[in-house]
Amino acid sequence: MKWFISQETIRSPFKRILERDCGEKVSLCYQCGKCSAGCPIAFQMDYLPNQVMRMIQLGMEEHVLSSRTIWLCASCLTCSARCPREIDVAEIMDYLRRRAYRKGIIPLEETEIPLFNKIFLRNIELFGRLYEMGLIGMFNLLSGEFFKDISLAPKMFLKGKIGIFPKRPKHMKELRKIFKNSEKLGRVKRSRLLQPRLIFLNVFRKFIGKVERLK
Amino acid sequence: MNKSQIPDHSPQKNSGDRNLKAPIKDFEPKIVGFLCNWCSYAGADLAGTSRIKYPPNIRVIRVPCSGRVNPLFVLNCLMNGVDGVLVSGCHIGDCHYSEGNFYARRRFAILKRLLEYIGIDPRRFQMAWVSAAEGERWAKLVGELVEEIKEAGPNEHFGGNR
Amino acid sequence: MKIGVFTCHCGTNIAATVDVEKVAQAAAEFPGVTFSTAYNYMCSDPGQNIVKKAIKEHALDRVVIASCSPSLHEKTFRKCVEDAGINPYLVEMANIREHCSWVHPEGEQTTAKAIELVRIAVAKVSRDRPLEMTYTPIEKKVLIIGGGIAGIQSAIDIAFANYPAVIVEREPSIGGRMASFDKTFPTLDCAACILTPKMVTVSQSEHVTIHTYSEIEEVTGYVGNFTVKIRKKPRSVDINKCTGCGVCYGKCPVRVPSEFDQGLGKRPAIYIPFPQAVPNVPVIDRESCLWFTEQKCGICQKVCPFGAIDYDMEDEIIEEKFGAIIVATGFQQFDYSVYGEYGYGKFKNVITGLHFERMVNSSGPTGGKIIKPSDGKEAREVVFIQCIGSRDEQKGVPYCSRLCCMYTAKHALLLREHNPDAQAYVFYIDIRAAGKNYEEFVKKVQDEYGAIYLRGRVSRIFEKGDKLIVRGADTLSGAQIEIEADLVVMATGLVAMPDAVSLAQMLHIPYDQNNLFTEAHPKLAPVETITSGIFLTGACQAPKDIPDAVATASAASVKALGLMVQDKLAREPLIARVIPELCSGCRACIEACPFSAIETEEIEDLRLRRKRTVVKVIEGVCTGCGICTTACRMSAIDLEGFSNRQIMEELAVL
Amino acid sequence: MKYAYYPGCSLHSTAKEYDLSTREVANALGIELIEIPDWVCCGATPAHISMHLLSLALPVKNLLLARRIGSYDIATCCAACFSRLKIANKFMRDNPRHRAKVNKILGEEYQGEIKVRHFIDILINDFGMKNLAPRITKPLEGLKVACYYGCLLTRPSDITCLDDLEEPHLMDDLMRVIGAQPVNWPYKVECCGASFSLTKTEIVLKLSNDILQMACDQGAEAIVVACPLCQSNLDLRQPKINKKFKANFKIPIFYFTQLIGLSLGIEPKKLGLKKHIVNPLPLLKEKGLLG
Ligand SMILES: Cc1cc2nc3c(=O)[nH]c(=O)nc-3n(C[C@H](O)[C@H](O)[C@H](O)COP(=O)(O)OP(=O)(O)OC[C@H]3O[C@@H](n4cnc5c(N)ncnc54)[C@H](O)[C@@H]3O)c2cc1C
Ligand SMILES: Cc1cc2nc3c(=O)[nH]c(=O)nc-3n(C[C@H](O)[C@H](O)[C@H](O)COP(=O)(O)OP(=O)(O)OC[C@H]3O[C@@H](n4cnc5c(N)ncnc54)[C@H](O)[C@@H]3O)c2cc1C
Ligand code: SF4
Ligand code: SF4
Ligand code: SF4
Ligand code: SF4
Ligand code: SF4
Ligand code: SF4
Ligand code: SF4
Ligand code: SF4
Repeated sequence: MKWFISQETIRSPFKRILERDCGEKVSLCYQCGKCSAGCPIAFQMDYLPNQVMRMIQLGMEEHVLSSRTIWLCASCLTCSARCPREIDVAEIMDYLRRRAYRKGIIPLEETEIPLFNKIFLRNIELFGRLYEMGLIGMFNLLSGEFFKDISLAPKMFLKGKIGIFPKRPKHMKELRKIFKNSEKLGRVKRSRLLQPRLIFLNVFRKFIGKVERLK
Repeated sequence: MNKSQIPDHSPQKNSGDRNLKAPIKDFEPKIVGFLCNWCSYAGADLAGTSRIKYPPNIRVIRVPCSGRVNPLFVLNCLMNGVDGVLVSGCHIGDCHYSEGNFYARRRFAILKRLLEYIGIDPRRFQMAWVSAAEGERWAKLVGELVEEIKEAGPNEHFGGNR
Repeated sequence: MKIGVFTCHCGTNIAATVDVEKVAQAAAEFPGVTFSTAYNYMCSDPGQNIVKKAIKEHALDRVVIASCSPSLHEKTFRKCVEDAGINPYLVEMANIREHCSWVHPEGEQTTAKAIELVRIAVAKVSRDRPLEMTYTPIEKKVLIIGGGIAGIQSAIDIAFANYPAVIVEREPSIGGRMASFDKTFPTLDCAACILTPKMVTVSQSEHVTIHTYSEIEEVTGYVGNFTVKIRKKPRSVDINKCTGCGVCYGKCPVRVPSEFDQGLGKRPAIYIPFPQAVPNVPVIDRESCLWFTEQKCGICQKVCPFGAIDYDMEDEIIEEKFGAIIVATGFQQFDYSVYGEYGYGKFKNVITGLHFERMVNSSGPTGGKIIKPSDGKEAREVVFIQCIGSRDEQKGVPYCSRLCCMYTAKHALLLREHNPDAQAYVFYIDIRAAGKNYEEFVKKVQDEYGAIYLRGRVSRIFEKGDKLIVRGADTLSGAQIEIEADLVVMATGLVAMPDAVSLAQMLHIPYDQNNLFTEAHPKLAPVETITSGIFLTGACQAPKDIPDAVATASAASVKALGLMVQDKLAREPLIARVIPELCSGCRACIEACPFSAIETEEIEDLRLRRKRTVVKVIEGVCTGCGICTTACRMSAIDLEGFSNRQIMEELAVL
Repeated sequence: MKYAYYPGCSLHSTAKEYDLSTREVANALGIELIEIPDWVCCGATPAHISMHLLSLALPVKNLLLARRIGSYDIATCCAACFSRLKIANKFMRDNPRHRAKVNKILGEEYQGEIKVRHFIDILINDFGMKNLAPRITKPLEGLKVACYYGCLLTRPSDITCLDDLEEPHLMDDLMRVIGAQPVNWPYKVECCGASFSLTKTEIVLKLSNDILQMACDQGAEAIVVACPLCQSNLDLRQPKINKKFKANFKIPIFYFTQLIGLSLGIEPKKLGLKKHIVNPLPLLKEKGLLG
């Protein structure tokens, strides 16, 4: 893919805002590529981590936020641990995801991860602790992969590894308050869980995929 | 003790008409810095050559070595209403004259306690070690010093006879 | 008293933030000032002429120049007023550039500060006293610390001018790092072929004395008159009796890893580090010699045909006087074992540049074969990683080591020359080849010698079987790369010697945050230090390759010779002065003076009508630090140029 | 020796055997673990990649719950929980802005004073290897294990402060004490894909495959882990990996507590050894370590 980088892009405040909000000096990155060299997920990424850093330096907000890379990053911190300029690349990836969330930019191919995050958090909000059965069920339902891992379920169940019913701690009210307050103070709009666009995209994509394969 | 009691060094008559004190609100402290010629003065020069900005409240008196600074100079400043005094030399071990800053450190540690004892805000008298390579550090130091002295307010211990 | 004040615009350097005309006007009102003006460039010839003219026309007797830092132009203006007939010590500078215009924003406050700085300078100048230069003799001998290529070149240049030079080298032989190289970039001269003749020249020069296996113990004194204690470590071989026949080290039963060969080869306990060593006299390493560790053996003594072995030799301290000192202590390689991702220095087949130099040397421990140290087999796939420890704030030093790009290119080339089947992979971030014929050299390596240059830092190395897996990236193609290598060569950076700081403190020369010695000025005085009489050359000041090391060596010798050719040294009269009438003879100042520059003397006290002990300052020794002045309770000892009266006057007008 | 115990969600579900074996080992060694009453999920990765404050508030909530039962250090086993709790603690200690916000969310004052410890750390530094050695009744002689630390146990090193960043060795040390033979292998801190188990299964399969392959290549008969995510990626997904990469791995993935339990003579069943997908019992039997 070729791009044209305009002067406006370069002068956009993106880098400044990022450096302010996540406290990492992206300007220091000298593109040594050590982050990319060690990234375990790089083989699936559309841009290598060092390219993401570069695009931030050049103010290419849209490209960065709509990249798959930021969603695929596993937060393994290999990059941050080894960057010679002491840039916490993983933290920047986190920040970019949060920003993409807020702006509602999610690449078509990578809808599962945000969806999963949402379901996960919702799950905790409802049950206090992770209710795996609910999580997997909900995720499969909403991501359009209805039967994924279904074969594992009975095994897991028999081994006593997942319960059918959730176990809730006592103070659920307090917990919901924590969620509410965090949203308010962090000024994040947690959009509805069942964000129709996300779900539609996902199911649609999976469906197309199935049809393609049938051909 | 008034000025005339300090032997020999009686200054010429005060030439300015700066007796009006600035209102506390936008109080701009007057700070005197005694800087050794080899490290700190050169460090301050480097801050200049590197164009690092810092507040203009400091007046630098160049001395060959921090060990040259007589405690009387410091007292004299404070008595004349200077709001803060800094003595800065080479890092310990780096003295151009090998041990001048040792003397300074020892001497001014005592002076500092003495000043505290007679009720002078300890922020008003400070020591620092700034090398010729530390322009940035010098600028930062002055910035912090000015902030601290601002907090300490004008020096009125001796009637504030500026 | 007629004081003239001259304020400088310095182009816009001062005028941009300070209202220079206003400063000049304000200065005119200060007590004692009879003339005040401003000009664009005070230090220029026309600027100086303005000063001279004003002195004549207005009969000025003291001058204040409000411009840049006195460290830049104090000398200029001292000379300038002297030309106009005023004592040069009756001029003061107000530093309204470095301490004012450059560090504060444009505005009233900045101008106000400039005015105050001038007020302070006027106050000080009003208390200045005319002073005369003093003169001291010069010891016409130069000390050179470190016998690498830089130290050797300095010695040659000084000897060429027929002045004596003394090299003090810590190792048993001079030669430094260069002695261990095979070929040198960019011309690929054989290192021994160009270094050995130089080593021989110094060793044969009647003007050069070489103390190897020696260290500096103490340095006192000042320019022209340094007194230096040199510790000669016990070599255990009498250098005057030994002929270098080599019988002893052939017979020694001990074998330990050779430092010179970076541990790739072995040496006996009595050894010469390398065949061309100067002096060609062995040394006994007492830590591994059986005589010293277990009180047995003694073979070398028995076999030496000249009775040169002396087990009882002891440390010897010699004291000598020097007029100038050249510091040429070089560098050490960065220790890459801090990199956990590269195996903490534990992988046998990961080596450094100096290892490679020894390997590729046909007279080296592997006979010029590039092998895997783990099993001795020839290495085919060789990965070079640049910037190890350099440009890495996290684990190393922030600076670029400046020559590892070049020596890596050299290694890649030599690899192919020694083994045409081998393949070099070079991981780099940038290629810094800014030197004569350097870029061309790198081009040749990439083009003719087939080295593959990959742009990226390596993230991890691990062992798998007898291979090393190197994980890197090529940021230009945006790809990850994994290479199965036989050998990995780390282009480790150049860092300061471990004892650099203690040496600097002994010499009273400054060093930077990376412990490299600091020059007096990065552009205008790159081989001087702020301590007069002490000069820098070679890699102890900053990473330097051989051409730069040799160039700075000659530069430093010229500076040292500049002192040697003078009959006596003019010294600033800014030194301590005793007023005998006030001195009580308490000797507190003698205790305080770090330079032993004060001694007692008897004077005839006219008032008491009897003899009395007071002190006096030894002019040639006093450095003008002023430490004594604060020790004296009688204010009997004062410092010229920074006298109590001058400083009190400055404070009074604040 | 008393600790407030934070098991975390996984140890109550997919990693039940980790919980079981930890409690058994603690019990056998006289280390008292008091489960924090009504603990909640720490938010794991999804919280911190979507809502930063929440990712601090949830762990701190648990620390506060722990504070109510007394001033004990917190013991935790899950590497992810450990990392989240530690990071939250650091923010509460060093970052006044975040501290104020989180305290406001929770309506309680907390300054980051409670110490968070991993169970490995407790075993090695509080209990001590010297004290452990004499209690080993059934040394696991001849068992070659690859100790796999994963990402979150050592990184970021300035926060976890647990072990060496690139070449951790604490688990290896423990294994040596209990008689097993840790192999030297390079993938100790490689990533297994962690939380992508459900969402990006193909990534997990590839990375886990690499790890299994390397362990086998270096002669390991089993892998030892300290993180439920690692365990489930390597164990639960092993059949799928075999299918996808046409491999034939049958390598058991133990929690380090299970092996310590075995060496202390605790019954295999009590250690949850039957709960694995790749059945470890045949290997243990073959090595003569079961009876
Ligand atoms: C792997 C490698 C390859 C290189 N290849 C090339 C090349 O091909 N071409 C090129 O131009 N440059 C090359 N260089 C650079 C070259 O090594 C340096 O430019 C040169 O050695 C600098 O010389 P020097 O005299 O300053 O320091 P050194 O060679 O380090 O000599 C310093 C000497 O001082 C001694 N010493 C140190 N401290 C003390 C002390 N306190 N008291 C007494 N003695 C002391 C040391 O023992 C040493 O003998 C290479 C460098 C490396 C690391
Ligand atoms: C745009 C630019 C910016 C730079 N910035 C920096 C910087 O910031 N820092 C830095 O360190 N370096 C800088 N440099 C490099 C710097 O200019 C040179 O290092 C420096 O000028 C070299 O000095 P020189 O005396 O060798 O040559 P020159 O400055 O070129 O002086 C040579 C003199 O010789 C005279 N001359 C030539 N031929 C003859 C002849 N046949 N007979 C008589 N006289 C002759 C010329 O007229 C000239 O006056 C810069 C260079 C450029 C091009
Ligand atoms: S490792 Fe650091 S400096 Fe290097 S490319 Fe990545 S972010 Fe930039
Ligand atoms: S934290 Fe993300 S970007 Fe960094 S190495 Fe891990 S997966 Fe790659
Ligand atoms: S045998 Fe004697 S003369 Fe010969 S090299 Fe050895 S010490 Fe020197
Ligand atoms: S006495 Fe020492 S140096 Fe001499 S031969 Fe024996 S071991 Fe070697
Ligand atoms: S010279 Fe080259 S290899 Fe060495 S530090 Fe500089 S850029 Fe890196
Ligand atoms: S030619 Fe000049 S601009 Fe180009 S790399 Fe060299 S120094 Fe830099
Ligand atoms: S100024 Fe005083 S203390 Fe300093 S060297 Fe001279 S006599 Fe000694
Ligand atoms: S300290 Fe003062 S009084 Fe005492 S000997 Fe020295 S000059 Fe004389």
